[in-house]
Amino acid sequence: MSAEQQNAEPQIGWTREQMAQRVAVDIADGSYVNLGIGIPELIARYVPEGREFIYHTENGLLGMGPSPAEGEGEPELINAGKRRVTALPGASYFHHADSFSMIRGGHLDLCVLGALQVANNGDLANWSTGGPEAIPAVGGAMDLVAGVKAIYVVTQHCTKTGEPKLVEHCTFPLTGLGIVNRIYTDLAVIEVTSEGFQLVELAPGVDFEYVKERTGAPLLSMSESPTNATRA
Amino acid sequence: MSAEQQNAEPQIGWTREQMAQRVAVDIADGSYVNLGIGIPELIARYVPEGREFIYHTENGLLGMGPSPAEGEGEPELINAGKRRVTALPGASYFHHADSFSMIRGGHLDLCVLGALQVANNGDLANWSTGGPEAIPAVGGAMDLVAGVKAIYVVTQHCTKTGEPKLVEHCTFPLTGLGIVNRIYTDLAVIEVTSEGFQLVELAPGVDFEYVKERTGAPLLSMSESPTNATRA
Amino acid sequence: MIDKRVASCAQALEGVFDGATVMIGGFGEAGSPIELIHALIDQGSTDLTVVNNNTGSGEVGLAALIQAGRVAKMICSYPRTTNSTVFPKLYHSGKTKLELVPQGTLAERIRAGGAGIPAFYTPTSVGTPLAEGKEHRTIDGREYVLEYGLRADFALIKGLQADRYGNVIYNKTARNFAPIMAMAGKVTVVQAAQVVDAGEMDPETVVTPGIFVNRVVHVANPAHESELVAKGLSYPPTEPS
Amino acid sequence: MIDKRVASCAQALEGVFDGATVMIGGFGEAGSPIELIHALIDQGSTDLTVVNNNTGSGEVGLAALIQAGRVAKMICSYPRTTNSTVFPKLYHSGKTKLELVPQGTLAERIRAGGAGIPAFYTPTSVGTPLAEGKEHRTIDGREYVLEYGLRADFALIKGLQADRYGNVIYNKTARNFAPIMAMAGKVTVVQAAQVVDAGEMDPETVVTPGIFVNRVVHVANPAHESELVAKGLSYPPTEPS
Repeated sequence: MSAEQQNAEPQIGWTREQMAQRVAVDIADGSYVNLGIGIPELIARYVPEGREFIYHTENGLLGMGPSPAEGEGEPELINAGKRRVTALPGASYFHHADSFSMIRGGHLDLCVLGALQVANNGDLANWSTGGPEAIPAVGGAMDLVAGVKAIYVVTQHCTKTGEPKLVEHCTFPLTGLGIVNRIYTDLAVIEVTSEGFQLVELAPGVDFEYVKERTGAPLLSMSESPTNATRA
Repeated sequence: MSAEQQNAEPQIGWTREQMAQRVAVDIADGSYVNLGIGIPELIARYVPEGREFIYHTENGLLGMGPSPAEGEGEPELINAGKRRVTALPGASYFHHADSFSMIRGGHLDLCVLGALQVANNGDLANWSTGGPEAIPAVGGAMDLVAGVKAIYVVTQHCTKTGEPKLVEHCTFPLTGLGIVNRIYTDLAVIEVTSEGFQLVELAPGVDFEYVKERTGAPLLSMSESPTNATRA
Repeated sequence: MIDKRVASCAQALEGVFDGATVMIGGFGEAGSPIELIHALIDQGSTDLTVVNNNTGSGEVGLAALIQAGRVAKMICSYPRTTNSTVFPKLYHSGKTKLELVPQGTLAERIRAGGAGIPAFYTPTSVGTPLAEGKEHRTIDGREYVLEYGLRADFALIKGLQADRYGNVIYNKTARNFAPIMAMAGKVTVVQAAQVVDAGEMDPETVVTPGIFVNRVVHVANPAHESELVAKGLSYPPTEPS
Repeated sequence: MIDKRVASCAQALEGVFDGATVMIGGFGEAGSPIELIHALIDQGSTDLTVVNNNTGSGEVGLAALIQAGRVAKMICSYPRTTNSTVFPKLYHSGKTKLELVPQGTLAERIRAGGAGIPAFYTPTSVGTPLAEGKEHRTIDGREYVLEYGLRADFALIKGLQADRYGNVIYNKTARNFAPIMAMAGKVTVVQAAQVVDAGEMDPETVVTPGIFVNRVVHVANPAHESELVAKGLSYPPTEPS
């Protein structure tokens, strides 16, 4: 699909906010959650009625609350994206080694990250395009995917130029091997199973063929659900 | 020397309190110090005028103060010997992994321990007689000798049965290899040098030959000071 | 709403199984969760591997658990304490095994287990019998031994104060192993003398963040082991005849 | 009497030498000891290896130190931040080298350095380019890489409050790397907004015990990097023409 086609298409599927909201629906009550930068940050706005999530930010805060009003807040109360946040009642501060002990030690239930590419074996590439001019920067992404119990990816289904981000093999440098459990895109919710990508839900107005065309690896339809479904 | 001879001898040399006081004289102002159980514990009573030492107890307190009066104190404010202590202004509490990070990480200046045997290469045995009926118990001794910058031993020169505790080779199970810097006994102060035991000071009324007879390895007199004196 | 509080010590121990590894906080009596240990005796599971720095004293708390024949193996650094009479008997009879670990290595192994570090090198014990059979490695000219992280099925600890999120602060040297055991326990149970509302603790002074804690039980006036021992008590209490 | 207080940032940096490894606290601007960094620029030592999570922003603080050509190598996890324009130039010109380390591995390496742990295994980065050339090991069926402890000749950190013993507490998420860098620095220097009398801090709430700190300097009103950057300031200040 060329960039022109992409531009010509009407806006269909979920918006960024709807994608975030859709992810939130799948988070169990009482979960300890780390949200990556970008669309994942929006998830905090959509806690379903009757549930309580505790947000961890790897720079040293458990019990992170919403962003303060523009121009408010404190320069020393920030999240991993270096934006100002608040702390909720019951919060705690800790140093980086303790924070990553939470991550690496398997104490977080869920991490939601953005992606450059996800392979149908669960490999994730989200930190570098590998270009010679790029300054490599990894932050905590490799620690998160190595340690957190479940990894969800939320991303546009295709790149701005219309290339699929869900692929057979990642061509960008990897963040982790076989660690993605679910993918939420503007077009669909897709589970990464032992048999590859498995459609879970379509965005309103989107059909299976439309998603399949824009996916760079085989996509199982909802009726093709393998017996050995969910990874991890 | 037999037990009978030992018993027949008049009390000469330093008392336990004097040994402790003698050690304290050699501790530099501002030192961070860990004191073992027994005679080492007495050292805290003898801080020389104009100096300040900070005592660390490996169960989680820096800035340990003197014992409270008999029957006073709290069951949850104790030292490594499980005796009640106090905390001085400027003290801090921490968990065991942090406490042993101080020890293993080389942050303490000095540890003073008791001994079963010290060899003239600096090997120390102080945790087990290796007997089949003994319950082995090591506590923090191996961590202390592996991590603290200087290790002093304070001990009676001989066992109750008159056997030398300063030896060529330790026969009891080792606590650490080549880690003792100085030995303070009831009879003398002895440095462990690259050439072996080196007399530094005699207790009042004790002469070199008397100490030498009761030492299970060659002992250099004060005039034989090697060029390459102090270990570590 | 997240609420980790449970109504009783018995409820706090639900799911402890025969053969479980149980970390028990405390250094001597300081920090010993004695009410949880007694509830564990009542609960009945056996063949336990217990991780604690010591082996208890008298016939209460950890010593009573050992005396009841429920501990197949102790992992500890100092099983020989004043008034520790129970463990020697079971050790010599071969009923309770012992894995002796230097105190700092024990602490670091527990912390590593909780931090997702499977193994690390340490200088402690090199050249001693406790390093025998362990993998050695020279790094920058110094010799080290390889030690492995320790985890537990349950960790039982004592706090001064806790809230419904499981945040905990401790009392003085009773802190000792509790924060690292809280990290290493798959299910971490805290008995706290005070249970406060969420937000009452200053986020700067929380020692154990709630993420490491699964259950909180209020034990308003915890017993002190030394006082029970001084009174000659045992657990379970002897029936008056 | 133990008194670690020194009169000025310049005095606090005595002994920093060409080629030194310097850990600098902070995650972005939170916890950045900006006055100490500026004093380091004035102090003049060069060919430094700097350990920090980022590479600074604008032309003040860490970015100014890099811009002054004094940093031979950065060890960091995320050298690409908003307003981080200085580092990319020096990196592309080859003047400043980069050792990229995952954030949690960086934290654990620093903590290990301070704790006397020379090396440890971690699952982080397995299967990625950052694990290439590193020793791998399978433990209980999972693959890990070996990482080494990091120490520094100097650690420069920012606290909220300190006393003459070097005890430190921090402000919110400004805590980040400071407590572990304090452990890993051979000489650890703290700038604190408040310097209080010994005994004013609650021993239960001290985050960095004084044993890890060598020098304390009072910086009453520390600047915030983002405010300096917003004003378009640089360090050293440009002379008015």
